[in-house]
Amino acid sequence: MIKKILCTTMFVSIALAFTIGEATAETLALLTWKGYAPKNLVEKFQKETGIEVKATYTNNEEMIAKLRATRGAGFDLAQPSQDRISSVQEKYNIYQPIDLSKVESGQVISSMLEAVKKNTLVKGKPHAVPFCWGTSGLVVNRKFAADVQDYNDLLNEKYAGRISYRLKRPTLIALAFAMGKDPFALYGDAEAYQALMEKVGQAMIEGKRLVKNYWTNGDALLESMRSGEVNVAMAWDGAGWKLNAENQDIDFLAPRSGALGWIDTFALPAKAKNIDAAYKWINFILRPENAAAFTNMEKYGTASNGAIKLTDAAVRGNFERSFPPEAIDNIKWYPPVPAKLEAIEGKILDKVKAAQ
Amino acid sequence: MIRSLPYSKTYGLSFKLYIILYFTFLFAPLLVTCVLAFNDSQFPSLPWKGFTFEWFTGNLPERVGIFHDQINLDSIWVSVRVAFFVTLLSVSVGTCGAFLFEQEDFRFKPVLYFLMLAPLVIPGVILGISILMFSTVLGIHFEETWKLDVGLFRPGFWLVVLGQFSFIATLVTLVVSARLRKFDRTLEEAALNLGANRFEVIWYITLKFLRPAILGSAAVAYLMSFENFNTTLFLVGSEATLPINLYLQVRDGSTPVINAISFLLIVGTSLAALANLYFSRKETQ
Amino acid sequence: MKRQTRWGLFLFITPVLLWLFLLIVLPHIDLLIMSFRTENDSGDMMWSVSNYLNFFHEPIYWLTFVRTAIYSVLVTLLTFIIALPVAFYITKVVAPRFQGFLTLLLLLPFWVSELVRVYGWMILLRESGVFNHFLLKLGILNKPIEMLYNDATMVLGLVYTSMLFMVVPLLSVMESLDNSLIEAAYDLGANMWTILFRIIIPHATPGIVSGSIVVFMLTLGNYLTPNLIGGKNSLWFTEQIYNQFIASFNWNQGAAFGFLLLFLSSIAVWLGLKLTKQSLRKVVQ
Amino acid sequence: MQIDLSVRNVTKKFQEFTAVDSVSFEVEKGRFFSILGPSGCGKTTLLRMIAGLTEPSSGTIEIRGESMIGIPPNKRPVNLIFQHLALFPMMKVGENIAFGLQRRGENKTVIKKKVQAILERVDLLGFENKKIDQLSGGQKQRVAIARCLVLEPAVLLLDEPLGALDLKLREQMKVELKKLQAKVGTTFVYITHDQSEALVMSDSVAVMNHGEFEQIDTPQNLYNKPKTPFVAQFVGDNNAWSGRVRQCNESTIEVETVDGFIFSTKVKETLQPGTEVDLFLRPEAMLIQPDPNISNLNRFEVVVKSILFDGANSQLLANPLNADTELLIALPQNRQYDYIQVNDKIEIGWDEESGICFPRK
Repeated sequence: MIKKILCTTMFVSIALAFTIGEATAETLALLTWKGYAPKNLVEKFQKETGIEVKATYTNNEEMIAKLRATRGAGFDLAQPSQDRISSVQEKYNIYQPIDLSKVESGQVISSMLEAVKKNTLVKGKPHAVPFCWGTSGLVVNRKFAADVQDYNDLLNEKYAGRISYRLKRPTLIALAFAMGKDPFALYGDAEAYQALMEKVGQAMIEGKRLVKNYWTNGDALLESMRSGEVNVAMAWDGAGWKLNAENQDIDFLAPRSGALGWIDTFALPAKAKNIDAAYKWINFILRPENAAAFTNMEKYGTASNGAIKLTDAAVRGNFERSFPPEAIDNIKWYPPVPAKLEAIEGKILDKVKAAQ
Repeated sequence: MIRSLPYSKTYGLSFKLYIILYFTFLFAPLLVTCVLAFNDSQFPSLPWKGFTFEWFTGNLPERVGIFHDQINLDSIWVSVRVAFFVTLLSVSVGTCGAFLFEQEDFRFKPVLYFLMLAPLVIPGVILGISILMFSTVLGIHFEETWKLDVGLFRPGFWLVVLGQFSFIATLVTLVVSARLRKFDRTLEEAALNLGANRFEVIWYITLKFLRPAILGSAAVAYLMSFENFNTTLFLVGSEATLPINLYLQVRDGSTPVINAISFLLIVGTSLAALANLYFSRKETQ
Repeated sequence: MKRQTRWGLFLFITPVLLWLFLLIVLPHIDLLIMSFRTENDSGDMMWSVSNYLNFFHEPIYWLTFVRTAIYSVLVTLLTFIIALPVAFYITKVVAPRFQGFLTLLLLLPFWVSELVRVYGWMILLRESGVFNHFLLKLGILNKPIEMLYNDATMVLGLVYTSMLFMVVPLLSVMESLDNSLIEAAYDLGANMWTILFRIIIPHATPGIVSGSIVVFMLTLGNYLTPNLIGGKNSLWFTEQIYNQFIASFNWNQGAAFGFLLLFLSSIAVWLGLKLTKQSLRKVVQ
Repeated sequence: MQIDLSVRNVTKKFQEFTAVDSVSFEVEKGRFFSILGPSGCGKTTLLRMIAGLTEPSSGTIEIRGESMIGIPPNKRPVNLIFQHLALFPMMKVGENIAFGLQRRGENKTVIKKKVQAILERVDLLGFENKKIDQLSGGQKQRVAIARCLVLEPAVLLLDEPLGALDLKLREQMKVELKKLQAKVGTTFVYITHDQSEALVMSDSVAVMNHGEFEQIDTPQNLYNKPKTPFVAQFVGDNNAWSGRVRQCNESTIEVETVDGFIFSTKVKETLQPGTEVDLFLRPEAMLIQPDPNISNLNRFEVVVKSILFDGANSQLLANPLNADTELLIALPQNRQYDYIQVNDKIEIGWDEESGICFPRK
């Protein structure tokens, strides 16, 4: 008897598997960063358009790897950083050109739009529009680490066991700047770049015992800074400001050798199924009030024209506090990454990770 | 010594202590996970800030309980569907395999048997990448020669199913084979003698005999699929299974929602295990 | 009759062949081929052994490889040492009426996904975790210490994760050990250690080998545990593979690494079987 | 004579259940002593207590005058042959035999010599490197004995070692064991539920029931002069009647059975008239168509129900005339009684000396 019931439930579950699994409402598969699709905006979007947003949270490397494996399928919209698009596109052909006529470009800050268009030009066609921007710098707990100034404090004996950063390329580049070099200038010269990176790698290996952990995602870092496990970290400005709202001691600091500026974008995967929904989402999220809501929550700057007026005073205050005018001029914006460099960096990061 | 022999008090006590320690070791992480699912705190750690159900039922922007957490709910549903198809596939192919290796004779049987065992020796990660690469090669080939875009050949739901199936089927084959080996073949002969053909024999006699093994291996297959990580990691597309999804969250730094999911998993699987035990005990009685 | 059996063979062999060739054989051949391909300066693919040369020239790669192998052996050994008394206690020492209950209790944690178990350990051991909380409360520590992110914790996690696969074969092999053999040895003048090394371990060899193979395999191919609780030093070879695929976008290098790992695991299994004079066929049954 | 094994008032209780109840006995050096009893009577527990594998609840066990209480089995000068022999399958024959010697730390050449000697004694020379599963049942038996004997124990304990063998081999091994024991001169304590094993091999036999010894005696006495109804029934075949004493003078009584026969038989004690008794009669004590001239025979008529032909052990199954009691009557195969057919009415006679009578409790 019980077996019969089990059997029946089994078969009902198949039936459900097919009906619910396949035939739900229109969906938008979004490949993005954590926090880029806040729950309330997703709900608002669904109410407005009837489209359900299914977000997968990831980072630049995994985004590329995933799209490469699926050859640009499985997702309707991706959000890579603008510097990681053109070389990847040339090699793996995972995106499709973006049709700017379908984007309400009036909503986008035009200088940023132009910059992104230029940087993502492949075969004469732009492949992305900007979504948000921010910088990487230092997040510091002033109570325990008052004198932190620059990236090389990440290798400072004084803060042993209380340091955290990502084992990713921005850290390499930041430390190269801190050494007084300009890694961006060496993008064209693979050998010189490699030599510089090895030097940085060596410094990171030497400083390894000072590191608490290599954080892998924003939430993890937030947590260890809140709990006091980490006092000096290389992180995004938004993370620092978020923490500042909770604890005045912690704040984002634009390092002396310059914060690293990035722009995250919207790009269409080559085999996106629901392109209409993708454009709808782009236009929706860049609408000033929505972009402002995003910025208020995640503290990152937005590419939305006019959103700045709608953001909280605190958010503007954050920016003014961390970025005096000379710091703004000193922001190092990432140029597009040539293909070769990633392998060089990967190997060096492996070395750092494996070192004892 | 063993229970039929006299042994000293110290021996008995120290052994008991060891076992208690062992079980503490076994259950401590699970227990802590479960308890902290009810902690009224933003982080899965002590101190205890009071009892709450919010990590299950909450629906505030700061605190989304599991019952309202669409991403986690979706991934649970994906896992359920994947596990269902993996079970279906591996049980049917595994049973065929058991019949093939126990009851049929053909050339190259030892070679094929060895191949069937191979997935036991292949690390799950390797299985994942080799299937990913092979499907990519096929996919590119299909696209370039026939302009066909076959969804199966890229990471996604069905590739996850196939990847998990590729090693779970071995397990089913082994379990069903073990039972089939105990089967008295004179029963088949008797049925043939009474006028049944080979398929009727298999359907009415052999499969009935194999039923406990098939059901048991189906349960194991389901669970293995449900918690598989290594193979799935490389094959997953836009629909993440629960372990993958949880991994991303744990790596990202976690909220007690993960504890709440873990709690549900622990309670659910414990109940399933107990039910399984109850039924198997009934069957043997 | 003859024709019917052939039909049966055909029916059984088709799905099995499809499974083994499409999901096991061809993908691994593809993996092998890919591992010998590399990109030249102009971006075209060509045949080369440079992926393998890279492995040997670059100390971090082969060091990680050796490290992974050594740690896997260590984990296997530890798992065995911890599991043996437990299996012995449950099958031979405890009163029979508790046997079923203890066995169930033993298996229960392993029905829960590996991720949840690892997560539990993270909650327990992290600097702001439960252990530190209690040690501080009790005054044993005056300042929390980080117990996560080191090799010892990683080994602990790996041992914990793979414990089941050692305990289960040991339980079944101990169950088949006749108590009177132990009594006879005792009667003939043997002490506990002699009984352990001359009677119990020789009898349990098939179970030990099958448990060790599975534990070794799972540890070698584990990605989750080293990644989540291994911390900043613990590069596991599976992570190297993952990094090649994900961070460096170098599938060919990843394929070569994958093949090396597969080679390592096959050699280790083969060696284990040869040294203990067991056959794979016997061990899996 | 030296006493090798002395057991006094040994009791073993498992919670409520008393497995062995105050048993005492002594075994002289070089004797073959058997404990015979039905399964579950406590004989294995008793043996395990002697070996040290189980601790007695009370009582003393002495081997060659030394108390064994608290001494673990690996330190006792006794060895046990297990019911299923417990040969170590992971070792070869030679290693099995050498096992105990190695535990004593004897040196290698001595061990080798001793193993050879004992193998020769049990007729297994050259089997040293065989695996256990290559041996036949009888050979395994001998390896098990050799494994113990090589340690020269004061007492060798055997726990129904012939139980697993087939009938023919069992018969053969009985004789072989007896001869072997005579040859090596070691004291054997043998437990079995098979009365024939006990009777054939032993110098003396203890019959055990419900944890107690009913009688310790020579095999002949057990058979001919059982002291209790249990012994009378358990050792050899016996026909049983219940009845009541009619008359008693000195050592002879007259019994009236429930089915109405009146028999006279000898007793050891005087019984009051009216006492309820059980009367036991061996099949071979009943003579078929006895010579009418013999006096002192109890005579009665039976109807043959069935002829149970079993060679030298052939018997008749019969009912007394007008009664339902089933009787087994020995049928000597000397061709003298070939004429008997089923349903024949024949006369049976038995001597009053061969009846065994116990008052019913």
